[in-house]
Amino acid sequence: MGTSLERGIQGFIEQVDRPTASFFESCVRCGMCAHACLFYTETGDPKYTPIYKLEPLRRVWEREYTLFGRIKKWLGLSKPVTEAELKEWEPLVYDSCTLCGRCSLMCPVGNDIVYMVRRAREGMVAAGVAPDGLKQAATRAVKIGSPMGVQLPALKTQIAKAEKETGLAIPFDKEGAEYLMVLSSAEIIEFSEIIPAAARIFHAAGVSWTFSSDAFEATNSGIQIGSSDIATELVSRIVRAAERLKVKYVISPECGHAYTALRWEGPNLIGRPYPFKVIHIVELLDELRAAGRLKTEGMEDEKLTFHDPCQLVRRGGVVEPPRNVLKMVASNFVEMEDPGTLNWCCGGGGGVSSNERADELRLKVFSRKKTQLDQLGVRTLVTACSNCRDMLEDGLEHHRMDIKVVGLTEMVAEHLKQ
Amino acid sequence: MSLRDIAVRVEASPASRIGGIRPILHEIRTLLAALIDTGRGGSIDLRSLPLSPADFEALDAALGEGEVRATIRALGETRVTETAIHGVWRVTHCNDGGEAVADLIEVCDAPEILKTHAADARVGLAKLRTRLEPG
Amino acid sequence: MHEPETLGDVLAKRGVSRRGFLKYCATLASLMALPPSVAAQMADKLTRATRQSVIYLSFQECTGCLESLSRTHSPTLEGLLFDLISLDYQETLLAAAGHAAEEARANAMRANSGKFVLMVDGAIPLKDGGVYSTIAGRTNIEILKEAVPHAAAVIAVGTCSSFGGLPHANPNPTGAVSVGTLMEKGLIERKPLINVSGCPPIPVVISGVVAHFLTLGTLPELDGYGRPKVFFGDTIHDRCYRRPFYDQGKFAKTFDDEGARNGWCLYELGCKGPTTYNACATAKWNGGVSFPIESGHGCLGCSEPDFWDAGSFYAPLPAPRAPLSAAAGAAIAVGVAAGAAVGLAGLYKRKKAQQAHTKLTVDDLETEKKP
Amino acid sequence: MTGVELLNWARGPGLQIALVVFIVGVAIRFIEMWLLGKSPDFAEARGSAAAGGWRTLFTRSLPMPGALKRAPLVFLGGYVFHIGFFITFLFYAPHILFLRAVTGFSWPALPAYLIDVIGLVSIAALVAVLVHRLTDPVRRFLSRTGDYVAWAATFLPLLTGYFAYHRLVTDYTTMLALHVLSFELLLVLIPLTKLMHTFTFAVSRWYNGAIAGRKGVKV
Repeated sequence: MGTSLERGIQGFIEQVDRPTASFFESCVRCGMCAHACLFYTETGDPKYTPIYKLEPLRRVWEREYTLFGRIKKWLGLSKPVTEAELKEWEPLVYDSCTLCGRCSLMCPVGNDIVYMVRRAREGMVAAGVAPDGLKQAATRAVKIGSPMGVQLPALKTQIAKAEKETGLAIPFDKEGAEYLMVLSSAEIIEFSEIIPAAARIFHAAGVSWTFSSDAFEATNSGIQIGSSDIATELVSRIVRAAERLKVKYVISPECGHAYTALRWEGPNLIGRPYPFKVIHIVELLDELRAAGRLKTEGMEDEKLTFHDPCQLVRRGGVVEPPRNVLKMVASNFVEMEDPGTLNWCCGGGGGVSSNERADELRLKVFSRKKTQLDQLGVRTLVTACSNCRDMLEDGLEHHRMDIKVVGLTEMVAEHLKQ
Repeated sequence: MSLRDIAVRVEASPASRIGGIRPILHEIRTLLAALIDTGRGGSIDLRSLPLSPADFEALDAALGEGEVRATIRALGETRVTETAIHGVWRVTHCNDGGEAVADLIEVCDAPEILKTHAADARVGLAKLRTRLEPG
Repeated sequence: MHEPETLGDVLAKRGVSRRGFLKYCATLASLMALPPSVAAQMADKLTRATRQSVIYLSFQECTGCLESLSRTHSPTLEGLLFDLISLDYQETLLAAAGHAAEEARANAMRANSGKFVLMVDGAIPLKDGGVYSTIAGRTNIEILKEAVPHAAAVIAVGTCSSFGGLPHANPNPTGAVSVGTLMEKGLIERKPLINVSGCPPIPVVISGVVAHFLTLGTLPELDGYGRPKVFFGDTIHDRCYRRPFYDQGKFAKTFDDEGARNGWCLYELGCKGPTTYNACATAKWNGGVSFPIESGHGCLGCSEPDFWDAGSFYAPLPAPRAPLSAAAGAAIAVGVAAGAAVGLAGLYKRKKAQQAHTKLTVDDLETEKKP
Repeated sequence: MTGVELLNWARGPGLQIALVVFIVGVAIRFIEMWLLGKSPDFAEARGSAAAGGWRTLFTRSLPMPGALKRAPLVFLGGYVFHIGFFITFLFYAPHILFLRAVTGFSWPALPAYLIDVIGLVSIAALVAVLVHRLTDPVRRFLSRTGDYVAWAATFLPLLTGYFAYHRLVTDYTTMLALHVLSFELLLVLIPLTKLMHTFTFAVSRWYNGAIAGRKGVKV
């Protein structure tokens, strides 16, 4: 049936709930959210003020759900949202918002602005107004199985390589395993070191785990483009596989939005609680550490810092585990300015890095991360999100900075006690 | 009988002190200095100031009682007293019920009201002439 | 008809010495907030002036104003008002009655046409042709229409003639209005008008206005309500000896508490001093003995328009004039009902949108064709 | 209309009308928002939503670290006028008498001279906030007519109150009437403008904290 403006407006109407209404009611247009958003701080352009990105949704809410808005609509004093306006807002909703949620921390009246951006995207995508890059990624994810077009044979090749490298057997489709491991496509293609790293760590710690041939892709383009329908389809694959294999846990890999999709949105998308738990790999590492099952030797002595992935800390609540784990293997770990829940986004989250149109902008606003890194003068940057890692590498290269980006799991694996 | 004859007296409670007399004393000082320098003093209308009974008592205590005390009987009593500060007079006009209707501080050699007016003197002269006429 | 007598002559005949008159002028100066030094000049001018002819008309009133003016026994300071003026007609005080009294008024008006001051006491009813107050079969408005054109100036004595007062109070059954309103409506000729409001007005304010007229030959400067500024320039609150307690936040909470005994501010007990312009706090009453606040009762605001309709005398100034609970209760009911209606309509709308929702698939997502 | 007539109207019918519009308007806006509800969250909670909600309800009064430096005027101006407005509104003796007459509750007042100073400081803060709104790119970009209306509705009671207290501009009675009327204008405009945040801020802060609290994030 295709997309249409009408479908988009209906999408907005479906999305308005009490929190959304209270946020719109409370906004005093103080503009503080601008100062929390790197797209404003790094460009100085007021149109990037987070709350402004929600104008179409706000207008639909006002016209459809408030008495005064309905009276204004009835008297012809307010205009309906047009397709042209949605197109005008498309770059604001998709290109200049990484769903990082920093604005939600700043707002004095307590508006969770990113909660609304996520909802606004539902209407935008239903109206067909979304970046081509994201549409294509979503299409590939649904039709091929991965937004980057990675298929099972590719994973099997990487697994075989890892088995050879580590000399360990990597379990596949093993029913009754405790943990189901899923990956982001970037981890299959670019950052495949994670596979042998995980294998070594889990072997050493005696973790019972498996991959599934039905569900190995953790990323969720549906969440990024803002379509619950597509997101449900993608998350259901993992849920079905986990239920079939009867695992107790699904391990969310080093990927920020995959964690949000799997851990926080998934049960609501399928409309019921999971019969298993979702745990981020860094959380698992920290649990193993606390249980004394993770033993390391040697330390990275070089000064290094940790980049907090937004979806992991601010929107996910995983703040301490990466630090606990990192301190096991790094003697000179320093915090960036504004660490933890206050972190600044790399600039590539929320689908921005899948959207070619936003390339220039995301590299421009990387200046925030550059400033933070310049203050520290580190040579190594650790993170726990392959999307961040991708973006960080792009940004560092663009700004000609000589800093190496490392995945946390990988670093831990290198220091595993033999 | 007037209100003053009633034995009940309103006592000025210390709690009703407003504390506005210092500025008045400063103004009196200025006026007295002017009287010495220029021969012209001045008056202060106490009723135009918001003073509580306690303030009036405090003011009287601060100025003290001096050498002159005069009573004028014209349309009720008027009490004229020099305070312990020479040249500073209290003039209190009362109606014939004995109630104060105007309360002034005059800084001068002698308050105007004590002096005999030429018109009244002429009336007096006429009276005296009548009395000296043989009859 | 008599030769114009100077005020000095009248005083001398009554055995009032210059000292006495000086004293009177000192009292007036004090009341009019003039510097004490002008008393002597005033005394000089007044002794040479002739007495002012006054015609005094009483309409819808209680005679309280006249009581106030004539309260004290002559010869007293206040009584000197009657020496300043030649009261050529005042129904209540007049020895004559009936036709003789009416004739006296006509004579006085003829004799002093264009020169007399017309004092009006009481409001004038207009409803039903003004039948609610008549004298000798003539309505107040008729009498006033006849008298005003011959007057040099009109003094509205008391709140009723100044602002309508008690007769004008809600629901105003007689359609009572003030002299000023009649002039504004063009029902009587416009003449210089001075409102000496108060229920009753302070007598010396009247003598002050007359003395001003006689010494300076002009009417005093008036405020926005046509009241002489010298007496109505400040609020009771501004000149109140209890004002410092207001500033310190010391208030009597009941009429017999510690605060009341200590003479603290009566604001919380309903004193209308802050919005009432009058000279009570300085001129005082009963020959300067006291005024309401000094006697422990708040100001009623009697010299202000609509004072009778301004809510309870004992409700503090900031309190609403009427209880709000009924209106608030109704508003809550209406608000909740309307809010629920809009809210449920919103829920229905969202449900309909959700029901009409068709699953979005990637096939729906057309990417733009690059040229 | 004279000052006293205006005051009598303001203290009588004016107040009734303003109060009715205020209550009806606030009830409608609050209930229409409330009834929209929130769907249940099936994701396993890591922390307590309620604890997070309550926490954020209060802690959000403090600026996010670093925010003071980025937008000092918005924060300081905002603090000063909010606190100043509520102190003058709640702790000036005549206001307490009004509130006592309306609600039946009363509490001790602050000295008038202190209220005077606080009022003046609040007026200055509001002026600064307006100037900032007119000159700062972000604030100017976001502002709509309603923002200026709401500003004026907040400013006028403070200004007329200050004028009345100091007997400025016109006679006290008229200024007092204007003060009461400006307060009534404020009451009427609360449900018609963003001033509604007076009530809804608690809901939005609560949800912000609850959404995060459920995930074990302190915001």
